[in-house]
Amino acid sequence: MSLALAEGARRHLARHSIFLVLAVIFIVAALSSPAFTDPAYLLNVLRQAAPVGIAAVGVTLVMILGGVDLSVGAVISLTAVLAAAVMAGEAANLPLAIAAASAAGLAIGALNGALIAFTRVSPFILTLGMGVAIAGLTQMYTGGTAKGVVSPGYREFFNFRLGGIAPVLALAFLALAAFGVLVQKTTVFGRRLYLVGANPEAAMLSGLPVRSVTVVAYSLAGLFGALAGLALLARSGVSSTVAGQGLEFQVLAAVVLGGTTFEGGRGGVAGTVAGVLVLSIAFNLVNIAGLPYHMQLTVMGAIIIAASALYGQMERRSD
Amino acid sequence: DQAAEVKQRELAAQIVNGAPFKKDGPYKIGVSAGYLSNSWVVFALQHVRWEASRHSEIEDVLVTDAAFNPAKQVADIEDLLRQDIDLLIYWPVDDTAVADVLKRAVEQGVPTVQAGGGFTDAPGTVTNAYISQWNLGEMVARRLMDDIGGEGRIVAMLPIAGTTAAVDQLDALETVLKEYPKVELASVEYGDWNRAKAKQITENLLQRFPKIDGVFSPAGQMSIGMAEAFDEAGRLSEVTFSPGDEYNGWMKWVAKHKQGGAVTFPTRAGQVAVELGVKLLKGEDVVRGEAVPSVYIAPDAIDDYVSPDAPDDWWASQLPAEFLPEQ
Amino acid sequence: MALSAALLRRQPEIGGIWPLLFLGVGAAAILAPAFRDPENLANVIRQASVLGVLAIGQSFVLAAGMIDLSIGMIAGLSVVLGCALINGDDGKTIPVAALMLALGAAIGFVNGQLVNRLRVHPLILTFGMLSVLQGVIFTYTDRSVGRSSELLSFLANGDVLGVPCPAILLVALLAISHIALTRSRFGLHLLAAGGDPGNARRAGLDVRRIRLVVYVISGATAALGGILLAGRLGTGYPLAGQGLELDALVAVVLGGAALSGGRASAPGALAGVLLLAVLSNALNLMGVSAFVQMFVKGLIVIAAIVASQLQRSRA
Amino acid sequence: MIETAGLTKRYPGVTALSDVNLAAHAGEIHALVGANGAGKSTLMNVLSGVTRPTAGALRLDGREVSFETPGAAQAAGVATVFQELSLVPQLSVARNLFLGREEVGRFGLVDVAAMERDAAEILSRHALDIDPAATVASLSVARQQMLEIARALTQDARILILDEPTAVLSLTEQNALFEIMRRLSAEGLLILYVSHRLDEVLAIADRVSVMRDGQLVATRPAAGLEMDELVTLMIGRRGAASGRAAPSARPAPRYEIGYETARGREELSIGRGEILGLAGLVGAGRTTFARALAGVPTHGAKVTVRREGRPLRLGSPRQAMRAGIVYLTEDRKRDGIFADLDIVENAVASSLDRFARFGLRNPGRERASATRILESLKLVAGRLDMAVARLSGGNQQKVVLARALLTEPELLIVDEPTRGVDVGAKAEIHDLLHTLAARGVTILVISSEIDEVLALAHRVVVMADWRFVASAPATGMDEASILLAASGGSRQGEPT
Ligand SMILES: Nc1ncnc2c1ncn2[C@@H]1O[C@H](COP(=O)(O)OP(=O)(O)OP(=O)(O)O)[C@@H](O)[C@H]1O
Ligand SMILES: Nc1ncnc2c1ncn2[C@@H]1O[C@H](COP(=O)(O)OP(=O)(O)OP(=O)(O)O)[C@@H](O)[C@H]1O
Ligand SMILES: [Mg+2]
Ligand SMILES: [Mg+2]
Repeated sequence: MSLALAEGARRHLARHSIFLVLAVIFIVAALSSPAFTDPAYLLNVLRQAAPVGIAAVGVTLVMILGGVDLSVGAVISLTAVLAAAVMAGEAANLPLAIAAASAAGLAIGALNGALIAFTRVSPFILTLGMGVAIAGLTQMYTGGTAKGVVSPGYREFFNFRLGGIAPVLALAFLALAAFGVLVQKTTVFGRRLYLVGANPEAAMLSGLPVRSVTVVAYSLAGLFGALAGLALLARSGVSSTVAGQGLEFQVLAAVVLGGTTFEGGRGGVAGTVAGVLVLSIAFNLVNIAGLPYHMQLTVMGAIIIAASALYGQMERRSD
Repeated sequence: DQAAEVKQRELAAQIVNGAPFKKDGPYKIGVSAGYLSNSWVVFALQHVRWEASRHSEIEDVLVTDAAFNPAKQVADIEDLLRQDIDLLIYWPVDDTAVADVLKRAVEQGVPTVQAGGGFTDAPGTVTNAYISQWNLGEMVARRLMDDIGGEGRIVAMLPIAGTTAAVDQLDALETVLKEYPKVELASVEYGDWNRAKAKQITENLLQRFPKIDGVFSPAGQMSIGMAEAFDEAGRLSEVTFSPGDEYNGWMKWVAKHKQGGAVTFPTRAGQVAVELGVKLLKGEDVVRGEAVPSVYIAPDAIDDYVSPDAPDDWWASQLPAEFLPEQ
Repeated sequence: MALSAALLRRQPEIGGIWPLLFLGVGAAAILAPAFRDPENLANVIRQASVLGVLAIGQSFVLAAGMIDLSIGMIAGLSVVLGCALINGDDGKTIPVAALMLALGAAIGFVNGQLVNRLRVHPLILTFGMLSVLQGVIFTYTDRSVGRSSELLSFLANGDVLGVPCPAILLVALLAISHIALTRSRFGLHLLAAGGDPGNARRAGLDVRRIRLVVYVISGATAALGGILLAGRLGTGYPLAGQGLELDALVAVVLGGAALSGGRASAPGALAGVLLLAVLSNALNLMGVSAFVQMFVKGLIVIAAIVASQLQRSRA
Repeated sequence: MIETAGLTKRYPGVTALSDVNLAAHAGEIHALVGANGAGKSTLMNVLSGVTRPTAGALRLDGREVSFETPGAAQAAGVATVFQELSLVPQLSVARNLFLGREEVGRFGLVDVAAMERDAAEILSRHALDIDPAATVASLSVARQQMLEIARALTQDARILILDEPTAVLSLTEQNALFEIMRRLSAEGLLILYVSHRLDEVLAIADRVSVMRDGQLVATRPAAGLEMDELVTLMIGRRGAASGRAAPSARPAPRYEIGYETARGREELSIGRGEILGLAGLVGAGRTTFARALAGVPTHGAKVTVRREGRPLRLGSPRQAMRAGIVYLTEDRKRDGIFADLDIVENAVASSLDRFARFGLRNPGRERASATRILESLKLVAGRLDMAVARLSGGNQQKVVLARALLTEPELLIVDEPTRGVDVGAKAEIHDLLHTLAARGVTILVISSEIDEVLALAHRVVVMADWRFVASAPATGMDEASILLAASGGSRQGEPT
């Protein structure tokens, strides 16, 4: 019995080792710079992480399913530009802009999902190609200069600090993450994600609606990509047609660090949020420590490898 | 440095004989862009198109985009040459990486004009419509030194590491700093021309340094991200911004805060490049490099340049309406 | 023609890319007359050569069920270091090239060891390695350094009796790789280990060693690609290798490889590379706007992958 | 010639082997029996180098050896057919057959032609009609199993380990296998043979070792050993043999099934509460039929079903399940269990909707229902939040059954329901199927064990070459008549 208990605890720990990593990196950070003990700064880190973090919530869902979404960077770029263009500097256009961006993200996600569900292509290559196509589409739409003027009030609202410390954007990120956790934990859809991810064949034979689960999951990833685009717009305005370029890899790294595997059937949104924070703190840490730019890349790479290695070791112990 | 700058001016003044390139029209112009996903480049390209439209003997402008990939740019130029272009205008991802293929172009009798980058005297580049990143960096640095009174702690924000722009700007800054021993260059950062990234880096700089007196940031696109970070930290008043460029978003900021100003990074370079190229095709002599001068726009004068209703990602220019990119 | 027909017959499962490639070449020849020019075709091959070498290396990795995202940066490192060390000196070219190959192989060895020991998903591991190497390159230099040599430039751009040198190199590499993948014991073991590692192990194969060798091959071919790239660029540009890994991956998968392992084909991978190169070349020749090109490239990747998948599931 | 001394293997939470001392000699067929989870496969895995023991020693011919990898064990002359299929599906038959020992020709290249030629020869020697160039993935499970055995036989081994090789084999193949085993042992090979089919074991083995809870409880000569005694040794109490199905009057047809294949159109009807046994040789097409019936999109097979005259839509397993038709797979590992997920999650997978409101789950009700049904199935598991992969085969089967039962099926199709399941669990599963039938559930049983079909079914239909070739009440059939129909393919008996 005691053995079983110890085993349970160890498994639990293994599943959540990212939180351990987060704690360690946080302690290191706090020791090396007092900034990390300042709540306002920490909430700011959260705000910085919002675009990547929000996108990562959506990508987590498709990765639980055993898929992946590499088009999310392009979706972020497209929706940020699209939203700004629809806003056209008028507050009255805000609802329309948000709706247009969300619809675009949703549509792209649904297209990804439908292609994957009905033809069973490799999601990795498909969404990679989709990313290229969407990036091209964005450039065609904008002609290379980011159109649009952000509505007055939009950025002010998201960057306003409640109580002087908590930026609305950071809170919005937390709210969306919480929504992701709820979807994953409490809905039938969430449970089906795990089942399909764990064994698609068995899921099909068990009468699960594998295809619609797939389409919905990718649509959500697209929608969260669009929300990430809106978050990016809130954080830094529209200044380029390629603002989201390369973010898909940060997203991917965060999700995997968070314990969601490529094989599917495991992990979850909470871990992803921790993964996002680990990467974010690591980046800020090397930055604050004043390491030259090049060292930052090296250190980031090493952290990614080391954290996932730790994860792998804990897993091995537990089985 | 200074000496190199002088030498460069001498080289640029050399005369190139246009006779070997003389050709009858109509002309086909090839443009090899090192990258197009950038509004400055788009405006420069529109200047190329505008100028081309004013020469009836130019019948076609072909454009390729290397998307920051120097190997693709080599391929693009090869492809353009295969289409029997009469003139090649380019801006490089990396000068040295395209030197070889440009030499091949010249050997085939196609004159090559570098547009908007720094001056180069590589044999493959017949003439330059150049903007000296070094000069610009120097102007920006000197303005900043004046504005902060020649002492204090500054940080520098540069574009993508390794690009000519980043290399020359840093070099110019360091040269100027030699004259100001009381100025400490506390940190050099690379914000990749990315506003969000510049902002995040600045947020960390703000944590690192309790006081920052000046910001060296010649690219307005990143300057705004930095300014926002200072503003949100409530530390805008402690810092002095260097001039940025005539990026509209930055000029809006300058107009509002009445500081910083701009040292132009003229998109007109594209137009000058076409002028030079057409002269060569007509057999006329040109100089080896025609500088497209950067001018300083003081904060007070910014209102003449800024377009308050246009997007941030926009450039002050004299382009006629039909050649302006769609808003 | 005869060669690919023979390939089609032998390996029906990789059939998808060939019709597409023929279609692409045919369409290019009709829509862009300049495409047919032999000199242009030689260009296409030169343009495809670097990616071709990397893609062939990546086929081995995918066959073994692994993935290597660090190849772009390994190539980049070999461009930068190679040019810096050669610096225009023909005499140094061969020893430095050999050194770069060894360096690439060594990085691959590290990748392989880490994959075997750390239990990190290879995608994440090599993604981390990509970042580490990028940092290393930038620490070494943040601007273009050195020069390639005449010899290297000849290797990348020259031709022998009208045949582009890179074409000769590619064909040789392809022949070796194809035989290694399909006819050698190692190749069979590779496919087995990629198809089902547990069962391959139970069948007595040393899966760890196979993985190690695969990463060494991948690292060495990436370095070789880098040497070619140095010849094409003429200088050590620090970002030269960026993004090559994804293009190589796309090409290999278009060529019929499965990301889940156990299936890969070197000729298919090369065909995938050629398809991408023909596409880019033809669209350039047709004067299609750069933005539209990007869109079309994305669409073609999607269409190709979906088509080959449909074909496979029907078979 | 092989001996283990104090062999112990601990996994977190389980001791799979505890202080096992086994001795087996050259030239004997040594059977190993025990309930699910007794540790048989673990022991075999240690002997074949797949698993390393926590403690204890392994001696071969008196010399201590330790196999770090399966390769090392093979080099020492141990060939193994694992319980789980261990072929590489993407590769051809010939390549699998010679994996790791390829024939090398000129320039060190693999001589594919020679390999295919030799493979064809080996296959025909074992009377296996398989194309050496075909990919393994295209073979049925039984053929794959035979291929594995053939592969082990080509290894010139001194010790041959067979871990439940007959679980998926039909009678003819079994007999062929036993033939081979006898020959090899006569040639001096040691054969270690794991099986749940005790009658088989008693028929073929020289000695029998019995395992229980990780311990080796007895080793006896097979001659003179009684079945009852063996069962008692295995499960620590006397086992209850499952009775034959009560013959009952044939109920009115409830399901009328049409089955169209390239061989033509076939018909079949089943009544409410009837247990229909589907017998046939390997590859007869039973699984294909069953899957098509359960809505799995299938190439070359089309099923139409009328329930009480009304046609059912069966476009997907989901639709079939809605119509009350549920299929339990023959290949648990591949498409039965969600290996990483826990027991409850596995059990409620098909019926999440039933417990949910507005798409929101009700974990309490899920757990309660799962627990209830798993208890009634007498599941043996430490905890319900344990990954299902860690259960023994029999208990995994119960979890998959629970999943089906929670959907409250009307027509339950069970394909090889007791494959790899020990005698105790087997009887329990049989009882359960009888109970369900008595409650009015219609049941279609596919089994390669003719005994099982006869024991369970009210009526038996024999399939051969994708057609239903015979049909009769179970009481009117015996092994011989089923085999005859299955191999002859001539139609007989009453209309199906
Ligand atoms: N890799 C593993 N991790 C944890 N537990 C394991 C592992 N492999 C086996 N076990 C456990 O060890 C015990 C013995 O399992 P084993 O597979 O040897 O049984 P078996 O006698 O072969 O059963 P069956 O007849 O069902 O095949 C079981 O309780 C099983 O759950
Ligand atoms: N109607 C059909 N149309 C086409 N192929 C069929 C059909 N029925 C069966 N087959 C083929 O015959 C082979 C054996 O079929 P299946 O697995 O259904 O047989 P089985 O009786 O269940 O045998 P096993 O004992 O191997 O499970 C399969 O590979 C399948 O492809
Ligand atoms: Mg077993
Ligand atoms: Mg079957």
